[in-house]
Amino acid sequence: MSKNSELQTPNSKLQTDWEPKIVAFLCNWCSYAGADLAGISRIQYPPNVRIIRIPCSGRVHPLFIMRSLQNGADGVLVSGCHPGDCHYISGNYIARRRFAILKNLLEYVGIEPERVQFSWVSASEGEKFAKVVEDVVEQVKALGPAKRLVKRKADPH
Amino acid sequence: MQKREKLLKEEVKKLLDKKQVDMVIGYEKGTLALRTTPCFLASVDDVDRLVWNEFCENNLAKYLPGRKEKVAIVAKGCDVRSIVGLIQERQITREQIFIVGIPCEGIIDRRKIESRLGEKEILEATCENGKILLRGEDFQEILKKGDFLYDSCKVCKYRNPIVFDLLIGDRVPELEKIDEYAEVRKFEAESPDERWLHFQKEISKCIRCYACRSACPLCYCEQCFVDQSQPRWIGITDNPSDVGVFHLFRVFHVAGRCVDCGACSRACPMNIDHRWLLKKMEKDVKELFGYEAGLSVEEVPPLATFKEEDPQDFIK
Amino acid sequence: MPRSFEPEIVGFLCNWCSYAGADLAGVSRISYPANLKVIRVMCSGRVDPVMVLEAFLNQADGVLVLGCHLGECHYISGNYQAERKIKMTRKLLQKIGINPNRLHLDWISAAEGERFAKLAEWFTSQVRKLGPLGSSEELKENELKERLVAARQTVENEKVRWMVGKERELMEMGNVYGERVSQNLLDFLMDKNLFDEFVKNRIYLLLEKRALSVKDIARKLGLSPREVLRRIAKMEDRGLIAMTDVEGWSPRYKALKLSE
Amino acid sequence: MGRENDQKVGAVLVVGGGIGGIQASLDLAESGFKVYLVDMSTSIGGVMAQLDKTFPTNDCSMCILSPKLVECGRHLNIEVKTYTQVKDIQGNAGDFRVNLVRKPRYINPQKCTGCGQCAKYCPVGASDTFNENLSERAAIYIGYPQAVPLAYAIDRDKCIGCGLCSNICLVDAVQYSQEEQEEVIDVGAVILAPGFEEFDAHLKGEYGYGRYPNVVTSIEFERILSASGPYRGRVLRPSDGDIPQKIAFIQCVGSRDETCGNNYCSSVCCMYAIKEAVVAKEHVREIQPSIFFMDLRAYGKDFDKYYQRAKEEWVRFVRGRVSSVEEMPQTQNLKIKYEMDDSKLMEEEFNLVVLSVGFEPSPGIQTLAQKLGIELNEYGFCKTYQFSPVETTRPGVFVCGAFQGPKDIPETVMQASGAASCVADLLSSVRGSLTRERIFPPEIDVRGQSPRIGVFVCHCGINIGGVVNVPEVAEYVRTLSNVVYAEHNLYTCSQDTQLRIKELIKEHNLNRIVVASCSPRTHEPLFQETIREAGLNRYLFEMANIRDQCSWVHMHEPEKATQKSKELVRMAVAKACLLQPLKRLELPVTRRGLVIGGGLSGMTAASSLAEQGFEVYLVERERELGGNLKKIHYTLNGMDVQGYLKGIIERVRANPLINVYTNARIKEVAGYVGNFKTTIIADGAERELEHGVVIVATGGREYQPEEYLYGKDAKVITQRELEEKIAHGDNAVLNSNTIVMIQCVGSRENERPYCSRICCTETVKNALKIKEKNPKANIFILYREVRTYGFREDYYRKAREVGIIFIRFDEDKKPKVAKGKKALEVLVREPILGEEILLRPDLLVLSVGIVPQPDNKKLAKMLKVPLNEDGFYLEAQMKLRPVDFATEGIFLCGLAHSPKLMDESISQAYAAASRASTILAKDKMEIEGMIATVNEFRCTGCGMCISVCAYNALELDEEKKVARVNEALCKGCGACSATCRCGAIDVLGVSNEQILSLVDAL
Repeated sequence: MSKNSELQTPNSKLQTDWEPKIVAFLCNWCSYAGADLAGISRIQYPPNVRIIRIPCSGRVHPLFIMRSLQNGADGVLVSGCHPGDCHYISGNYIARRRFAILKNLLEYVGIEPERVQFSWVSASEGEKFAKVVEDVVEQVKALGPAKRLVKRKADPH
Repeated sequence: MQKREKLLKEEVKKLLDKKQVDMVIGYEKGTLALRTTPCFLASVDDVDRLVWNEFCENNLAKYLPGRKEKVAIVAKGCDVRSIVGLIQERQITREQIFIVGIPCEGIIDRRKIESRLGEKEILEATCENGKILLRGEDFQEILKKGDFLYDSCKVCKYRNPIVFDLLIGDRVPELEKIDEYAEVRKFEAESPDERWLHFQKEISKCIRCYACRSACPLCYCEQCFVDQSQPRWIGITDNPSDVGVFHLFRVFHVAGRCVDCGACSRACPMNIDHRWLLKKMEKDVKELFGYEAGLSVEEVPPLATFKEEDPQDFIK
Repeated sequence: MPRSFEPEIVGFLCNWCSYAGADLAGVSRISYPANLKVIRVMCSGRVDPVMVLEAFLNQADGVLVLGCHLGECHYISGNYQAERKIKMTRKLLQKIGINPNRLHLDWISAAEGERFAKLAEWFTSQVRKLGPLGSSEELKENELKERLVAARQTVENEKVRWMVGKERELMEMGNVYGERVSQNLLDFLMDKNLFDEFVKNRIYLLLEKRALSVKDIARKLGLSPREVLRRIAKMEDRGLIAMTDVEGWSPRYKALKLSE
Repeated sequence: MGRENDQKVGAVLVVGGGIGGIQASLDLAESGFKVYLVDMSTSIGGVMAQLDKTFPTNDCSMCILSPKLVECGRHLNIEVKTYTQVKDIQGNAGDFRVNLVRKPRYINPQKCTGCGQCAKYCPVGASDTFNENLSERAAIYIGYPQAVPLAYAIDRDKCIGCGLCSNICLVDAVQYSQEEQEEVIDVGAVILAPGFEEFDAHLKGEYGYGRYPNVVTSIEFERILSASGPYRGRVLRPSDGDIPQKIAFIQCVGSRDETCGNNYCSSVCCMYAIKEAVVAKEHVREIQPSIFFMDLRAYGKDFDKYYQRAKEEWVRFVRGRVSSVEEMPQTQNLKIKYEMDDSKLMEEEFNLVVLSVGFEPSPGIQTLAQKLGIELNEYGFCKTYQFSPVETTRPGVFVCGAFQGPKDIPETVMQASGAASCVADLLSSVRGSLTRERIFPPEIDVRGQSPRIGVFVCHCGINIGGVVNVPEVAEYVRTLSNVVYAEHNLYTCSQDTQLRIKELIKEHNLNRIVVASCSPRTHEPLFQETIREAGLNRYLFEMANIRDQCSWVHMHEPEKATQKSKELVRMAVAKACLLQPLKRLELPVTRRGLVIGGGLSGMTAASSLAEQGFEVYLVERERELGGNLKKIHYTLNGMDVQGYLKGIIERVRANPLINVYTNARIKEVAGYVGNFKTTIIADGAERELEHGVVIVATGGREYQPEEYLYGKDAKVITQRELEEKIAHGDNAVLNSNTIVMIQCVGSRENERPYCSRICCTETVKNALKIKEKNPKANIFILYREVRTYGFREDYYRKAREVGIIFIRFDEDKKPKVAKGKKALEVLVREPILGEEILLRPDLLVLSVGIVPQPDNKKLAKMLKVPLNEDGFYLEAQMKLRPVDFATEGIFLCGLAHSPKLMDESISQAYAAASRASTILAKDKMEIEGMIATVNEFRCTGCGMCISVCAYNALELDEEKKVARVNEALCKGCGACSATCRCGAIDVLGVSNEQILSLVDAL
């Protein structure tokens, strides 16, 4: 591509400035608290993530994830308590099966695996939370903007 | 085949005669060749309408949810698994139904025949000894049954009903050395781009008529999620994203429940390859959780339970 | 001082006594220096310190404020107020390095035409001796102006004005607790408030021009950095200034545009 | 019952409104007592309000304190009396008559809105004591921005009475005519929580405090670090406003120091110095902090980890004693002379010196003690006994916090709750006799109204405002649909803003409120209560966490943080549009407690609950009660432990309200707060217990060492074994010539990185005991750090005085122990001489640490409570909820929480009982409104929800063939809803539609 044509592309600036938008569903008791801890500990992580607080990872309806993708989220992160630590006893176990199936299904139809990710982050894992976010952002950045299943592009950053 | 049909009629007569059931759900001859139609028999006199042949494609389990009376149902291997699902999910009780199990050696896919014959109108079709005899006004053709079976029948592992109150005739041999997930594996090996393209190709045919949903024996919701508002789960548009999510979601709903009866594919007017996704779900459920749908009424569907040692490599 | 220097003198004269006194001087054909430009006000109490500083800012070399004799004010106690205000203003002038003798308050009755002329003569010569505003103070024009602007802002401050207004009452009639407040204490507080306000205003004026560190400001104002620091934080709290960057280990601050 | 009770008064006087007084007041008020909370200053909050951050979590001090302040201020049964002192007190335990004197504040606190206009115009300045005189305030002032009560006061010493404030005040709150007022109150008990005073650093002339502007005390530095401090949270030095590149912290200023009479260790300075160093570095990365210390006493829960992290990443630690500080005239930098461990003299220049000043009793305390008739110890702190750590020498008068001895916040909070429990023990017969219930205004019916949303965006001082452009966010919010009002506040959580929110709800007819500030996990209840008081259902509230998720984690990207804040608020507003009022259910409470563990903590907690009139099940795994205490014979100051143990066991056994099950284990725990059902197996028989609360007091164990030839040579024993031998008069031990003790065996290592806290004290105790019986014995104590904090320092000093030799070793150069030909050989590298020393002891004593119970995991799982990384139980919040679990109705105490000494376990046990009684005191409790709900039209009765529900909260309505929610059991987790294919089951307050609205507002 010549310099000229690059300049003419109206989106060229947008492209280079592109920052992925990540939706994170965090359970209230562990992962959200872990995110709070990251805050309290002032652990810096990329500002691309939008956290949605839910009571439990078991609360995450598969459609929440799909809708996020439809809305142009470049990545979705779901995080809950570690197995055995669920504040609601077994919500995360139930969720784990659901997510395993959903993740496979989405990948099967061609959604890049990095777009939808899952983690266990406890209330004491502020650093882990920051690391998970960093990883997700980095991987999604490498993929570029989401195009598949996108219905409406979220506001540019 | 004819022997089984005869046996079936005898048994059903007995059932109605002894008032063991209030009604029998079975198949009768269709108005067109290659077709049978579900029939609902309440009197002994009607029993002769019953048929059993290689064209009895419908999954009659579809007619069970919400039944109040005691019914007998003619059920193939796959149909029985659907019935088991319905019992697990409390849509009907085991006591309420009398399963007339019927071993099955595969159902003929009329679309395959029609596409073979093109414009020619078939007036009569019969099947004997692995041969399909077709007659029209000005032609007669014999086809090999094995070439014209439904895809799901080709990889069927439960040709003999596993739950029944009465089995019609002898068991048939189960298929051996079948690789039911060969197709899935082939796709899994492809690149995400190719899979995405295939997905797009399939769903681009969709006209959102919901025939797949209506045909599925396990779609019994009072109001389907696609029709709900508050929340509006999915946009009712032909936007590829909405269509895609609809299909993904429908498939997700039958994960661990689908028995590959093929009803959705048969109902689809646009020939969408539903089984492409369904088989993948089936495979994953089996591999991840060691579960196959519709084998035991005592089991809990896989997404409503868990094991502590369930796989979680995908979780950070 | 070259003999040719003729000071500009502004006189604020109250309508009922001093202005009448000046009139009498005129009627009586008693001459007095032409340097004095008279502004008639209704009462010496009307002379706001802001006006005095405004006069200096407009190149007056001296300001003369004249009112009725104490006890004879047409408005009962306006001249008492004038006394406090001019005293405070002189104090401020002293603080900012301007000879307070450039400002004089006196009482002239309607009958004192001659005395008025003499007073004008005396004040003019006094100011003439001091030379142009800034010269005896050894202040450059810019510095002079900046100080005057800061001083004008200082006398606009509510605290200062309230204190001036209340001084007499607090001393003579007692405060809200029924106690009389000593002149010493009031002088001390007045000094402090004037100084605080003036320094604050000077800092702001400095930071309007460019970003400076606490040490820079202290050097420019001849204050200790410690004193400056205390004020910086307060000014930042009030949204007057903000930190811009850090030079070496010294944060620098700049004035913010005020929306008010 | 009967006459005796009639004389008791169901009210309590709490003296001192710091965190201790606040906690005690809240506990008591929640468990049915009327509280008078008296403080000398114009507001409550105490020293904690002055702190910037708290260790070891670096929680923002004000953030966690503020909700408690507000709760105290708004509690119906707490009467906060500020600017008030106790004049005298008469009567006896159960019935005191107290004379209070209230100083005139010249402001009517009921009228004052705290707007601050008066202070803006007040012409008289004064030093700001809250900012440790580093800045100025007006003569009319308020303690600090979040003060409770949020009312100004006039500093009469400074005020000249000019009357300006009265002229300015729009609400006529100024009352110059106020006079000192006396008031008599009747109370049943008194809790003293007057706190402490910092050591006056002027007294250590060699450090130049007061002479050199750049020598500041630690509390001054705390203010410097704070966003609301004199430099607005910038780390600047007072002399010239420069950022100090090199900061030296000098430890033990006014502690462990005979020259100033403060022989004791102030217990907290090491940790706060680390914290201040770390926080300073967080502010400006280039800052290089150094801490000059003697022993680094990081003995508390998770402290050592904090220390290690600081050491590795942030802070330079120098083991050395600073002899002088000298100012360099030109730069006003400071030259520090110090002596290293090896007696080498060193010099180093710093830009700022922070003196870690110790704790002293408050100056007025002696007078107060006289008035109250309580004894003080030799240092002027309150005198208490080991087995009754919260009781003063006067019955009915209790103590907590730093007045009892230097201590940190969680210890203070524990003691406060502990003191509350002791009060409740005393006054249980008159519980509820003087309390009132809160009556809220009727709820406004918002159904059918279109959303009218009010949004409040918080600066949180500079916590948010320093990074996020808050006014811009508020401006943006105004453009969102359904938002009819938006504003930004310095602190949205402050009491004045609460009032403002209420007024604005009325003024603008707001029916949904969104607050963009910090974490809903800490602040949601506060705001919910506020809007409820304004007549809105508490669920018509939503929060956006723009602090923890924006300003704090994107500090270097202010624009992106601002943009993200806008989006988070937009999402919250989108959800708020869909919020609906929810009802809270009332549940009965089984007013019985279950205490798991029959050691010292368990027995103490059980008897406290029983004293309060609640039935208790005490479950002990062993045949006998007593736990670890069975092995301990005497205390550091010589008290008879076995005698005490016998006494408490008898008391427990004799109390008819305590049902003791020994040889028992927990099989299953079902239910929830107020309604637990626990199955235990006691002596082989299964039993089901019904109770409303659980106290976990399962204790800990002595570490079983494998190192240093333990178990391989009979001469190698543990401290406990030594104690046993001493107690039984074992001559071989008492006649030993040479005894070597090795510290930190099994503690502060990779595997167990925590300090076991008690071992140093145990060692000194046993060493002194041996010396007492055999003065000729040569005792060598090989240590890494002697952590005899508090008054225990006296015994450490004594040990040195009687000739016990302390040899320090480095972590990576542990002593080597081998079997010699005749005797054991201990080889240790002495760091001062830099040489190896060979010792041949007759006895080698290992000071082994405390390890968690191995089956903690199992019980934790049953109770659904977490453990920390070391395997001890993890409390809800380290600072202010030290005995609570996140799960309501379950509490913890003793070694199960972390290693601790006997008196600390007792305090904590009382604390757990106190917290438990806040639940047991009521016969019903409200439960959450956010629970599942079934849309019967959509439900097909498939039962998937039933099988995923972990609480058995769902069942099938056989008739209707639909699922039904048992609202009492439902916890609102939503697993059912996410499983339901039909969209028939949803969770109120976090509905599918609401969550999707968040996703859609992305």
